[in-house]
Amino acid sequence: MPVTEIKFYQTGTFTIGNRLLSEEERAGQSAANRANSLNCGHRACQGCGEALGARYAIDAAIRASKGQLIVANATGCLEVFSTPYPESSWQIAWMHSLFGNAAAVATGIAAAMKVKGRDDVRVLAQGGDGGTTDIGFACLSGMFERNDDVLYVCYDNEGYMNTGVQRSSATPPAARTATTPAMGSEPGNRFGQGKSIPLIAMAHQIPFVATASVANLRDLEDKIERATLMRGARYVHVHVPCPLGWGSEPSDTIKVARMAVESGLFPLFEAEYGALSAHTKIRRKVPVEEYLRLQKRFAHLFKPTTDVARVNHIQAIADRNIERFDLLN
Amino acid sequence: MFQIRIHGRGGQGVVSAAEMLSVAAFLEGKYAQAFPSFGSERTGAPVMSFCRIDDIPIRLREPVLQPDALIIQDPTLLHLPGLFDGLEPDGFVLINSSHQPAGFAAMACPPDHRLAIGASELALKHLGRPLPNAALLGAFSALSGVLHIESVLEAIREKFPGKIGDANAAAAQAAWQIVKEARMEAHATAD
Amino acid sequence: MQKPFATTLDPGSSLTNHTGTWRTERPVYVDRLPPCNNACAAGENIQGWLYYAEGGDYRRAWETLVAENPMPAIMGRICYHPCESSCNRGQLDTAVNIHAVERFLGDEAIRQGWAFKTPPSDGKNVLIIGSGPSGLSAAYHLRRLGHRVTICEAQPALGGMMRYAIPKYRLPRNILDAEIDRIVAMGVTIRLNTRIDDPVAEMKQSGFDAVYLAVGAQLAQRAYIPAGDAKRILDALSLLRAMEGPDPPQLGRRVLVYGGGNTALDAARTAKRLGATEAIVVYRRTRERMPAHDSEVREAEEEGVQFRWLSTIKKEEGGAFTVEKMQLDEKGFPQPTGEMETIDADSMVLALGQNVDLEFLAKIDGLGIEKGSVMVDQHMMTGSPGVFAGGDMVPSERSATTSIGHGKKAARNIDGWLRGRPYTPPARHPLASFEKLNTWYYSDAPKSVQPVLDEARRLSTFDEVAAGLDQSTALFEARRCLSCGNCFECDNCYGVCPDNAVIKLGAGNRFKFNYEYCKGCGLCAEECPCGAIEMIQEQA
Amino acid sequence: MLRQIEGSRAVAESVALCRPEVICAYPITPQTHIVEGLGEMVKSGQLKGCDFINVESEFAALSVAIGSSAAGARSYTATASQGLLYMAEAVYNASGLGLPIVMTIGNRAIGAPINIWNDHSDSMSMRDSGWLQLHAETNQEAADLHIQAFRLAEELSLPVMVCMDGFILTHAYERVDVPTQQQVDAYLPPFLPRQVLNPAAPLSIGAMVGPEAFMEVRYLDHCKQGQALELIPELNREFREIFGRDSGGLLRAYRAHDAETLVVALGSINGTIQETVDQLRAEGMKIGSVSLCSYRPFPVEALRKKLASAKEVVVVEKCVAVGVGGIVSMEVRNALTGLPITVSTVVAGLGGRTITRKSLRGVFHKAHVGQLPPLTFLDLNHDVVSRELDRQRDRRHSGPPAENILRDLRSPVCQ
Repeated sequence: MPVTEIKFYQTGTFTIGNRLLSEEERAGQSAANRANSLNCGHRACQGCGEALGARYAIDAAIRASKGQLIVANATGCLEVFSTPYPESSWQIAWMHSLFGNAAAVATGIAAAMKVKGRDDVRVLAQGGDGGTTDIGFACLSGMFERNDDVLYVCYDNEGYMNTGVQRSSATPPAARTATTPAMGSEPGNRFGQGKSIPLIAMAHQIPFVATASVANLRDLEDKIERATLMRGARYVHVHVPCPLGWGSEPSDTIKVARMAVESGLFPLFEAEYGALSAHTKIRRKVPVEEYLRLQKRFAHLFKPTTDVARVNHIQAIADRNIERFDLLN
Repeated sequence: MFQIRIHGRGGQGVVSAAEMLSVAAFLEGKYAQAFPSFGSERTGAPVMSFCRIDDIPIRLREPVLQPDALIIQDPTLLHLPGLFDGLEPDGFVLINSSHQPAGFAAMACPPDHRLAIGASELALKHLGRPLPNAALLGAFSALSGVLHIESVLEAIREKFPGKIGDANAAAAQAAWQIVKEARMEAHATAD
Repeated sequence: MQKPFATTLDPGSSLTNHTGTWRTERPVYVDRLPPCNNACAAGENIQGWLYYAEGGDYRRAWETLVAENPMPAIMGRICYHPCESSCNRGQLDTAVNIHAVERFLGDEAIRQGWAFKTPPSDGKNVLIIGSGPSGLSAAYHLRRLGHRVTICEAQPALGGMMRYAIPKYRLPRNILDAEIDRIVAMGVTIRLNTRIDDPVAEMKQSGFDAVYLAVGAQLAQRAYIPAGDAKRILDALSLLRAMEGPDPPQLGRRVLVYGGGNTALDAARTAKRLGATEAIVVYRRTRERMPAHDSEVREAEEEGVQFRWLSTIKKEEGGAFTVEKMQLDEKGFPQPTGEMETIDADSMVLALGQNVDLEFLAKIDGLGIEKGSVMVDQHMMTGSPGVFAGGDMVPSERSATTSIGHGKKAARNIDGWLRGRPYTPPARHPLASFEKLNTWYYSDAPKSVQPVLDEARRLSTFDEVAAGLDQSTALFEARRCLSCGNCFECDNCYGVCPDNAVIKLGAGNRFKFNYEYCKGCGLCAEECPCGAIEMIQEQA
Repeated sequence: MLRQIEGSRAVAESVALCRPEVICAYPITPQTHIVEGLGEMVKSGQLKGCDFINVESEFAALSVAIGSSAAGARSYTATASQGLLYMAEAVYNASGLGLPIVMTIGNRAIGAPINIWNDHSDSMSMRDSGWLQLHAETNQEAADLHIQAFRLAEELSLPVMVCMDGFILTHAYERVDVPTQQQVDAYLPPFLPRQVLNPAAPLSIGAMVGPEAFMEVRYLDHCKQGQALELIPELNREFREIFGRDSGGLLRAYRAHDAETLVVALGSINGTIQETVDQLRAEGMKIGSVSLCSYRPFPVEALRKKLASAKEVVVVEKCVAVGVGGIVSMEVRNALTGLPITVSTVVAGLGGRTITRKSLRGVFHKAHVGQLPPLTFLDLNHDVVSRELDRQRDRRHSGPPAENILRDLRSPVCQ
């Protein structure tokens, strides 16, 4: 009789948990007593990817640090929807200073903990793509270069959503924003722009760099947990769809993120000291079109007829990622 | 109040010279103030520094406009316009030069208030490098009598601890010696 | 610590902000009808018992299973499992091997000697005529409903077609007996070798309040074939029935089987096992149009059974059978070609189908009969009050599974009739179609195949052909279930809610929504793997 | 202990005595020597329990300090000129969050044109940022003010700028009595933050505050500055008791009792002014001066009392509100509201222009005889500016006039 080793085939490792899995096999978020560091009553939009990603990240950091966590937050949606006077949604030691200085503020907190001999306290800085890739970039790079004992988490929703959806250096090509309208000879955001902070972070040779997505919440959790316990400068870049800014259905937030990963447009990988150390295999490859069609910000690529050239251009970007990060193996 | 203006070139220790003078004065229980002519001048450019010495606290913050003494660290500066501006009639002029520069004799100040001394040569001899300022301070002490050579030497050693300090001190001591002896001759001949 | 006004806030204070007011749609947990359950003629709650099997709780799984069908070990073997044909997993990789798990549970119950509870007998008296799957099923369910049941069986042993038409190599008798005994043990009165000629009269005499007719269809369909030597010709039912007797019939070395149903194949495979070197199935149509189940045909072919398609047998003379070639007309009906040939054979088995024996119904007034079947209303009752009928006797697909379903349905209706509260079946949940699932979350896992007995032994013995699954494989199969339309507590809704508006109630208790904070984004519904969450409009 | 040292060194020494826990350093002339000195003390081990961080910009420097201060560490940084402007956003943030950071400003002009010399344009640009601003008259006072600043900042939970004139003080060698650790410890208790980031007692610091409460927040900030007005003289008294000398306070008057003409100024220029006052007094002029140590909070009452008896007040200030005139003067006028006193502004020493006794005598004389115009630019090269103005009248064009002026200065006409 052939005996197959019992795995959980019903859902494998793809769901958050399962009544039949042991604590260790389940995602931390499946625990009935999870921290809910970002708790009910916050004012994020329906289906907000950032709210979801932030709760996962901070809960994971809380778990890893056994509650000894201090968070510095850049200005942006996350900060605005979580702490409008008189209510805060944070259940942690949390501070917001400015748009561009979260990394530096975190450095200061880490320095204070160091001189006070509190090496049990872990310091985390978080911000959106605006506060990270643009206005906060100098402070971020400085923190990396000094290898300060800070974990920086960027929630990338590919634009300035808090101010009404303007273009950031993380906005993808062809995407329509308030400052890159879908008109003219090159509608939407121009091709050949933008920057990859993860790759730039790797160039700083810091101990740990990773990308994650709300499409793979267990992976996100795992990366944050591991990163939290490392020393020195660490960076995790989390892809968080914004239904408002992307023109996607609130209920599709995770689906959209999943398409980004499965198409190769948002590769999931890890790097240690500047060298790629791991990547997540694409499970069911999809053409970028499936991803693009879910979002109104790309509607102009398909109306009145499909702009084949530019869709192919985006497909080429995905294919390059797939090759570069070997995403099919 | 005794005011000194030092002229030199960036890199010759013009500023530290003024500072050492102020320290020497401080060591003698006097009040002193030293400060550079602020600027972004780089090595080689003409620069100034100032020093004030008094028995009461010094409040004045303007640059030295009527110096009681001029220390010129480099003979090539002699042609600099305004070099002697504001020099008090009975002021002192000390110049780093192994020979009497042209027109030196014609200066307004009393003959025994002006002196040329090969400070760079002395520096070369004692430090191995042509840094004239310490030697000039020794000479200044002998020339003006405003500061005791002991306090000048101590100030030099405070500024440059260890070997370099000793070498500089030696150069200063030597310069002081030379000037003293020259002065004695002068008196001798005068008598 | 005196904290600054306004710029510094207390932690978690946003709980006072009830974002539920943002909602225009609300998520609700639902249970949908899994396609397997929907397809099961016996009305099994397949997803329901797989749910417990997944967790390795085989006892509870078995109990859930037998709540609908008392004979899982038998059904796991002989049912043609339409559940698997409709399994959503089939569209993902391969259908869950449901029948194998069912059989595993049935066998496990026998191994462990799990018994049915013996309910009180405070109800009425019900007579059941026939102890086939339908009769046994009815008896079981009526007992559960508290009625006193008597089964009258014409044959010397219980089981009907399961015993007299299904060969041992498909259904070992120890299994058959074990599951029948377990039903009988509930306190069912058995009268073997008892043929009832007038059911209504019997009711009156023996004081039965209702009768369930479940004699099946066991008259072999005859066809006029001129034959020199009549004893060379016998029908499949007699052959298969004889296999249960002391001396199996002699068929000779070359055997023809005439017909295209499962019975024909059973006959051919039996002939092989009886020593025939050649067993040839003669059928007037093509394989595609054969009523027999494909799996049966495959196994028969494996065992060397030969086929003569598009052929009819005209006559027999001294061991020579005349066969006429047929061809299908545009409607797909076989038409004679006049082209003849002869095949020599030692015997021929007729397997042309079965008819219901209607004689003993003649005296029942009001009982309607059409096309050889007994007519019943939606309550399974014939035109004669208190007289119910089911199984192969009534118009419907003729299979053991259907019969078991009829037995249950009849039992519930009989109960309703006896208690004067006509039975109304519970409303069916909407179907959990494949589109309702989010299959991303199911990891790929092709089905595990049951090991099969090797050829040699298959041909020489009546040992069971297909073996069962061992525990780990059964668990593996159970866990391949997608739990279509029914929450299996994967924690997805709890995990993906951006507003922490899902409350986890703990293992087995599922979840509930916290509508004070739920903004109605619908992420939970979208990311529920099994489609157990529905978004509904908020009422104004 | 008495020492003849550079002002920057004196400040570094006294900051070190305050036991700072986090120091952020970014170089900008003329503040640089201070952080260099502190960096050396941390490396050498002379300053223990302190993290010295070389940051990538002034914006980061103050941001790091904001983080460390919020986490309960005594935090210090120093900057000047463009650097202060570059960190402007963080400057407002630190005070808004009530973080008791102490920052030295080596006062310097702001470009364009780029200029590294001393005036007060930089700290003046932050005068409304909610920070306290103390101006040092001498290096002794600069050193002493830092010790008082930490005490003041931490008692009020407000950040403090200690302003000292770039070069004039930072680079000047003077006699300074560097306090002992015992004295400083006796005066400055360990930092007990009003609020702190602590995982054991979580708080959300830095909330977004809407129209319903923002006004109240600002009003409370305003009240805090009022509290500082009372606290500063107290701290000054305490300081005298422990250190035996007078440093800081709201303001200091010099020969003002019977003065008809009173000069008001910030920082080191007061020394030169006092010298000038002595000369003029010797010549019989009834003149005195007032040195403003606390510019934020602005000591309206105390100043009004000091100036009340004067006929005319001359404000000598190293900054200008372009298009308006004096900055300090406006506030002095405000302090003297209702009094029959003429207040005239003398903008002096911009971009490091030397302020001499000679020039001051001139304006003070004019003031005394009532001939000083409301606004004077001391030692302005009128010839140059009038030529440039003529040029501009002929041909309007944009762009910096600096080149033209430099050309004129070189041209013989103006020499």
